[in-house]
Amino acid sequence: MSQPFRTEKGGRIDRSQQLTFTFDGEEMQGHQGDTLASALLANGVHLVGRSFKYHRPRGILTAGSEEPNALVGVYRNGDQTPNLRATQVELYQGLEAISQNRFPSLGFDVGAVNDRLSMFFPAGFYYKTFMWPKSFWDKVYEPVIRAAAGLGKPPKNPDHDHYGNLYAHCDVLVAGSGPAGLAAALAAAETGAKVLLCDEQAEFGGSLLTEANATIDGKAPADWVADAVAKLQAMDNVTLLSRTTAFGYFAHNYIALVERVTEHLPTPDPKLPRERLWQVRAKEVVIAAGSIERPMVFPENDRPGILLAEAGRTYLNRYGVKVGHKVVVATACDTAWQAAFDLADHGVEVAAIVEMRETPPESLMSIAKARGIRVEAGCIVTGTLGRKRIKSALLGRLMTSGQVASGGQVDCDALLMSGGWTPTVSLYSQSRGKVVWDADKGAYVPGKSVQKERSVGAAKGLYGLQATLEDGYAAGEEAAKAATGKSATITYATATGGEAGDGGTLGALPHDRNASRVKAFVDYQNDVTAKDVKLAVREGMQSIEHIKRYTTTGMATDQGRLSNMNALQIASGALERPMTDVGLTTFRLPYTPTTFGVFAGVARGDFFDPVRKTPSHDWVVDNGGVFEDVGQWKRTWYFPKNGEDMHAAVARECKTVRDSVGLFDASTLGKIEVVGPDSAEFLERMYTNPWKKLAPGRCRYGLLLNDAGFITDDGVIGRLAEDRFHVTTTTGGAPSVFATMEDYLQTEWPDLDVWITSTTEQYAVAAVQGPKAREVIAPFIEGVDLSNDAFPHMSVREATFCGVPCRLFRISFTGELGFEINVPRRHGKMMWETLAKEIEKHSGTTYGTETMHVLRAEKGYIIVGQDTDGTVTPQDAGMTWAIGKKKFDFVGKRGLERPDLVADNRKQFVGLLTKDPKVKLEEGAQITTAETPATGTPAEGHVTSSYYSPALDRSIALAVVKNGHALDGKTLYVPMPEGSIPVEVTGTVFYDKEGARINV
Amino acid sequence: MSDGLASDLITPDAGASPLLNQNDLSILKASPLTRLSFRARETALNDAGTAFGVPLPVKPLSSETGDKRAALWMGPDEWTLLAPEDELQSVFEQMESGLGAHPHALVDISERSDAIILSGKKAVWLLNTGIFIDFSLEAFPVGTVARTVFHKSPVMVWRVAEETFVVEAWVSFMDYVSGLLVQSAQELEAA
Amino acid sequence: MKRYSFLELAKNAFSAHQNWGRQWRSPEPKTEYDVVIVGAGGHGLATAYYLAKEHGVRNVAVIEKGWLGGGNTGRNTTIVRSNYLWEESAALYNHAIGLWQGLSQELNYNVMYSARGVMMLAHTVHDVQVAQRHIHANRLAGVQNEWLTPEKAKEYCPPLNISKNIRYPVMGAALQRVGGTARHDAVAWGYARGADDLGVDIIQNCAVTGIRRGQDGAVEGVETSKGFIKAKKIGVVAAGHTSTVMDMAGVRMPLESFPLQALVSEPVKPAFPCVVMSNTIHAYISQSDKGELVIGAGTDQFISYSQTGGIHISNHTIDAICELFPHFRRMRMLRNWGGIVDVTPDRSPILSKTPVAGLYVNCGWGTGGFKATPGSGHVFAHTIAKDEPNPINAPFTIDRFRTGRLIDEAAAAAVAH
Amino acid sequence: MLLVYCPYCGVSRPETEFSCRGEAHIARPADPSQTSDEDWVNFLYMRSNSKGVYVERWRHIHGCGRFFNAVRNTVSDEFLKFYKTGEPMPDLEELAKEAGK
Ligand SMILES: Cc1cc2nc3c(=O)[nH]c(=O)nc-3n(C[C@H](O)[C@H](O)[C@H](O)COP(=O)(O)OP(=O)(O)OC[C@H]3O[C@@H](n4cnc5c(N)ncnc54)[C@H](O)[C@@H]3O)c2cc1C
Ligand SMILES: NC(=O)c1ccc[n+]([C@@H]2O[C@H](COP(=O)([O-])OP(=O)(O)OC[C@H]3O[C@@H](n4cnc5c(N)ncnc54)[C@H](O)[C@@H]3O)[C@@H](O)[C@H]2O)c1
Ligand SMILES: Cc1cc2nc3c(=O)[nH]c(=O)nc-3n(C[C@H](O)[C@H](O)[C@H](O)COP(=O)(O)O)c2cc1C
Ligand SMILES: [Zn+2]
Repeated sequence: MSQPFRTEKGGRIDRSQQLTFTFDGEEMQGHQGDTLASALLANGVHLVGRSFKYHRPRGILTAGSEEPNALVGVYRNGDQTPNLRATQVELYQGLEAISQNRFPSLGFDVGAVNDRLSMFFPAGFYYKTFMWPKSFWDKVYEPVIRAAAGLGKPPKNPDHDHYGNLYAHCDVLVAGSGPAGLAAALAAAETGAKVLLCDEQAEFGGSLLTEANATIDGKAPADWVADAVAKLQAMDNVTLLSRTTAFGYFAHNYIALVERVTEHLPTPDPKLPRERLWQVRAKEVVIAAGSIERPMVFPENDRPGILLAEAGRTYLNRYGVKVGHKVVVATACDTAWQAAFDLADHGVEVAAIVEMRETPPESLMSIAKARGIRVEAGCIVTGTLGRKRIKSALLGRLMTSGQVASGGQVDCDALLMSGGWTPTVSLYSQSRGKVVWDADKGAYVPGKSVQKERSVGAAKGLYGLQATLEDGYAAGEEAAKAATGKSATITYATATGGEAGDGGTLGALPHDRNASRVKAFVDYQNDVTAKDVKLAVREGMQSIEHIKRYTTTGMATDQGRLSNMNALQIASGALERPMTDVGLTTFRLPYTPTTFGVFAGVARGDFFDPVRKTPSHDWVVDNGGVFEDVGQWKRTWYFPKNGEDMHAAVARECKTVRDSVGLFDASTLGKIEVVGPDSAEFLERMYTNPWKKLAPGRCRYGLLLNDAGFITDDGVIGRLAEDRFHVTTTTGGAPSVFATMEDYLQTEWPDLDVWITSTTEQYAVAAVQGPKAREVIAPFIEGVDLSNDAFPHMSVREATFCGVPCRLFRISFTGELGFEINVPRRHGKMMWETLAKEIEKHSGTTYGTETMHVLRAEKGYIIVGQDTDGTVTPQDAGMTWAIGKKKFDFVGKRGLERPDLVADNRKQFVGLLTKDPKVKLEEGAQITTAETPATGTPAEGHVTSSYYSPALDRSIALAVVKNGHALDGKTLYVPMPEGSIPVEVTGTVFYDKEGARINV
Repeated sequence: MSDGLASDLITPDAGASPLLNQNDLSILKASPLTRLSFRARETALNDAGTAFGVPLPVKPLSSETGDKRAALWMGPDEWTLLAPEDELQSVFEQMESGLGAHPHALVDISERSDAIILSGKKAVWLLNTGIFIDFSLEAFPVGTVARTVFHKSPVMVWRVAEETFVVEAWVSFMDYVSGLLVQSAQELEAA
Repeated sequence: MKRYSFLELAKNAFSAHQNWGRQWRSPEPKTEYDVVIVGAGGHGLATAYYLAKEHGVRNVAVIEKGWLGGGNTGRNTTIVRSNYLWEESAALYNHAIGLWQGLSQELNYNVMYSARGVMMLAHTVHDVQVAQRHIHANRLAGVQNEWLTPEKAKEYCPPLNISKNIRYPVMGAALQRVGGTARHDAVAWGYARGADDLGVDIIQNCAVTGIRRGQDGAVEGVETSKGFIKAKKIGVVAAGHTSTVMDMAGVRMPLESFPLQALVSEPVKPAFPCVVMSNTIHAYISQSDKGELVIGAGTDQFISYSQTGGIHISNHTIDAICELFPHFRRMRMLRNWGGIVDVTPDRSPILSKTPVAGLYVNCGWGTGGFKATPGSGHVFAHTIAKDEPNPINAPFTIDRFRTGRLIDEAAAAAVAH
Repeated sequence: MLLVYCPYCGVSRPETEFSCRGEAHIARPADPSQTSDEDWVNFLYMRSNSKGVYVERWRHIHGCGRFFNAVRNTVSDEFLKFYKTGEPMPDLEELAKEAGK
């Protein structure tokens, strides 16, 4: 028979739509509007999972997002998503779900042996053992522990879904759409405030979708919900988000929501994101998150078939599903009685109401009596029987002595329990509010608001439909008023029924069973029992935080929403200290587990980080160039020709530049235009070098330090006019140099009349380097006499390139005659293509960063960040010449005078030549005085740059070495695994020591 | 761009095909422009406005537009001056001569950024997929201009009409910005 | 103290675990101690343990404002490694590795030190250079560290995406095989139990509110929420709160305290065999014994004592994780939290005497001090007991910031988890 | 993500538009050459790193580019005041008192 536990009628499911789904391969039917949990229950399936540690059979416990047991994997497109709560998975045609943490099958799971051996696995057992023999930990114990741990299996394939992001602002954000949330949204919206209402469930209405015994404005609660939602939907100032969980409450009223867009659809449009992150800045927040029913902690309270009472009622009234044919209701509070009554009214046999209180309210007793329901007052459940589903409940009678007497056994196929209600204070706590203990309610409730937030309804421990509605309306009005200053006359709806109930219990119930044998679960998923909590206390754990971590209670995927209060009470009892002294663990985000993809959002592939390209990019791609990542930039690394490897390509490029000419894209270098009457003074203070006497039209190398005295950046600076400089920086350093300059300018020297502007992207830059550089550019340049006399090395001119205005620099980072042409960015491609064609005529080459590095190394020019690492001073780098000695001050001047920066033994910049010219050192290799140093010998320094030099046809290297400047000609060693490499210390200039080649 | 503050200045690039063309949304590349960064102290403002032909706005995040001119407030001592592409030289010269002895900095940044024109009913929605600014008309009226961040890229957003925005990014970031905008807009086409 | 063993566990099983003793006492403070340690994190507890164990200084109190191990020790991503750049650092962290290897046995407490290997990814040529430099320096210093090609890296960590088509392709990795993880709580608890057993008083829920100094400037004791406690020597091991505690003695510190975030996924079956770190794209990930993916995020840009952080920080870590391990994109975050880390200008710790006689400070571990816990406690105990540093921590003075002899780990790698 | 008010733009914007630049009112000595090593290290590195009311520098880096100062409670992260660079440091005790109200 299909769906034997489905009611005849009723519920909010669409019975006309029959859906087929599978669970562990078995085909079953459900309806549109079902969750996987309700559909399974309709089919009589209670056993849906195995617990974490003991692999105990587990069923569906709740009807909401707090479900700890019924976690399943759901297949889609050939891969599964683990650990989804069956209570939140909406049914669709063809849904495929599997159970988890069992082998080989859910029914027969070998892991269940852990349950038999559980006496050896109390809380924290692993801290006490698995230490001998020592080598067994890595090889045996840990792998076994790991294999046993974990719940579902992770997905196997890259996720093909995508995720959206939306930033939003609103006056009032309402989280939760039960009576409190709906009323708040209605009231706030009425004032004209911008309202955003979200609920994690598929439908708005919260508990009203379950409530059958009340009216609001004379309507059935669900009908009132429909009307309210329709009204909100029609308002422009309201955004309604169902399937949307408020999962994080951050500083300054910043709330993160996750909207599940497609997961409930059988065949979603691939254009839609699977889920969407909403980041909402709300002027005011109303937390209407409701409350959660508490399990009762009695032995064997974890059998499939045992559910929370309100969940049983929800399955019945909302989904049209009976949790069993013969049900025991165990409770300590009023609300569960209603579940019994509703079940009875649907023809379910209620075997007994087992009420912990000696004298339950007369009103309830009489209703029970009218329905002929057996009531056992002053009674509790002390155990259950049944292997994969409850068969019967053991009853115990509470005696005045505190002892429990056996109260017999009641057969049943389901048991509903209620230990009372716990307000959902997660979001409030995340907002950094401190909860306070309300002894009357037996609950922690929100204390003072620390952000612009108010909790309403059950979320603050306020129950009763009428009161909840009133609270919601009032909060909505107040929030709107606070956010916008506006108000309106609001008509409150009035309710009948749904009165606030009474009662509740916390902690473990007493029983008459063999205490060492039975398990009463506190945290279901993590298999934490009342005994575990007591053991932790016995072992000296006094803080609830220690108890949590020692037992892992509250650390499962429901984050203790069901278990925390019971655990706290048990701990408090064991410690003989009031609960309020024991403290509460911290609620953290996310409210419910939240997909990584949602956080990552659109940041994936090329959109993971901007890909910054220069104007030559496409040409380089077409011509087979290879790129390297430098920060966000793609820079050409080298240009292999005819199957060359990198070494061959670079050797050819180097040689070609020295022999004829090369073309290099220098567009990524940072460029800053410094303008204003005080420009020279400003640079004088920023850079180590003097600037005031630099004539317009001339350039100078500039060295930048931090105030500690260490080199942070360098570049060539050209003076375009008395009051205008063109500053260049390293590619990676551009943003920080700019920020540093702004910092000094705005905060230290605001009196200077100078302004800086980033022009990095204003210009495309082509470097043409080599003996034939002048010939190459000459045909295209107008407005400058390119001769060596008129336009010497280290000069800058305004000119045109192919008719386009340009800034032409005569500078060289290769040691050859060189020019750098800056054209407006748009013309960069034209410039590159023109020059690339032209150099071919001169047997030239395009070259990339690697060749640039080799050529500059041959000349001993440093690369900041490679030859320096933030610990190098100008003196260390052999660049005292770059320091304007007469200057009153510059950034870093004072830092340089500190004792250890002027001490002996500093590592200094030198050249190294291997004795064997064919041997190339490895960059980063260490340098020692001993040929075969003992392990632990401090290094004298390290190799910062190392290349094969085509010009010298041998290897060269740059290094920093202790007192290196005094070691010229000395032999040192570079110890390598294959043997030590002798090297000779030299100067840093290997090629064209006189520098003749740049001045032609 | 049909309506809007700077319709004579910021025009779709006729040569480029639309980046996006949906019912409620279009993204068009804008034609090149003259862009000047102007920096100076307050005392220079009057002369600067006179020279430029449009007063420089002093209200934060606001803009002033005139005949083929726009001046955008970027900071308390920073404005971006917009003019047609071919007027770079003349505007530069007019400004320099009009400013006389006022210390200032005028820098050509015409090519530093690219602009796109984003318009349609869903324009605000689309911007909000990557920008955390409240673009409601009360918070961001027509004429407002702001530098901000779009996902991981700095951008500038200028509202030129109720449903039309000019979005600028440094050239090397534009593929990222427009690419993500186009990608995010896809879901609007979902059934 | 009852020794822990499997036999003991079995024995107790038959008495329903009713007979286990306390792992540590909760004593009331005495009026006077030879040494007071401020802060019962891993470092403070280890210091007390080694003071008692190796230096015979047993009249020691560890004073903790909250619960022991509740600071950064209880909230870190548990990465242990020693392949730091500078000899000084490598020596310090390697000293710790040596102790980690026998720690479970030493403490008779399973700290689950798991040498699963720590792989640090290189995504750029610069990263490769930096990694190679580390490897060479480490080899000379006797610290294990080796280079892996992308293919070898994938072999070591199969979920790794080594496609050339990702935004920042993996160009290789530096692997330290002795690196790995350890169970954070067990480290604190193991040292607490060990120290307690040697007579150390661990006083929880007791905040140090003042440091009293005598006429001669030397320390006299600490003011606490439980009254004044005399002390001949005071060791401040308060991590994120160091500045506030040192301020009580009038000492200004070169520290800033930032919230650093971490997060875990829901637990899943074994899916991740080692530890992977990427400084360039900011991702740190391993899988714990319980099955959660443990992921380290970044710090906020502003100082804060809030133990929380902004969502954009998590976003930027998770996007990097998903780029490197694209099938984790459907995994879900279970919990996200923050700790307060004290950061020095050179990203290296301070383990030092101070200008105040009798006052010692152990701080500045920033984002990466868990791995040093045993070593740090060991040398700091020496420093306090002997009133002079152990050679291993001698370079880690406060004075280095004045003189300029920095140990700049930040210079080579931005973050040091 | 904090909400930061820029006193130059006159608007509040999310933190990611800004960069926080550490403690405020640490003046660079006017004549560094006359500054002792102690004073220099104080300027370079020593920070009060206060738990509670703290004055810090922010820059509206992805906005108007201006540096300004803010007073923030480093425990609650609540901002108590924003003011322009060059304006004097407000009376922190007074601010704290007001915020506590
Ligand atoms: C999210 C995160 C991830 C990290 N990941 C790693 C990692 O992967 N690997 C790694 O090596 N390191 C990591 N770290 C760093 C590491 O956690 C710390 O460096 C290390 O735990 C510091 O230990 P501790 O004992 O010094 O400090 P803590 O454990 O913080 O102990 C300091 C103690 O001092 C107490 N205290 C403070 N003030 C007072 C007072 N006035 N009176 C009394 N007691 C006081 C505090 O309550 C605290 O318990 C991480 C840190 C964080 C926050
Ligand atoms: N008599 C009693 O003792 C008792 C006890 C509990 C509840 N109740 C009744 O239940 C009703 C409570 O009304 P209410 O409006 O306060 O709560 P509710 O339970 O009706 O609604 C709460 C809603 O919030 C949603 N939610 C929770 N956390 C969320 C989040 N982080 N993001 C998005 N949505 C979230 C839930 O899905 C739910 O729909 C009242 O009628 C009350 O009388 C009575
Ligand atoms: C390595 C590691 C693993 C953790 N695993 C879990 C976990 O499985 N479940 C959980 O709820 N919390 C886990 N936590 C987080 C703690 O619950 C807690 O958030 C953290 O210790 C910080 O404390 P606080 O959140 O109470 O401030 C883990 C923490 C660490 C450091
Ligand atoms: Zn601003």
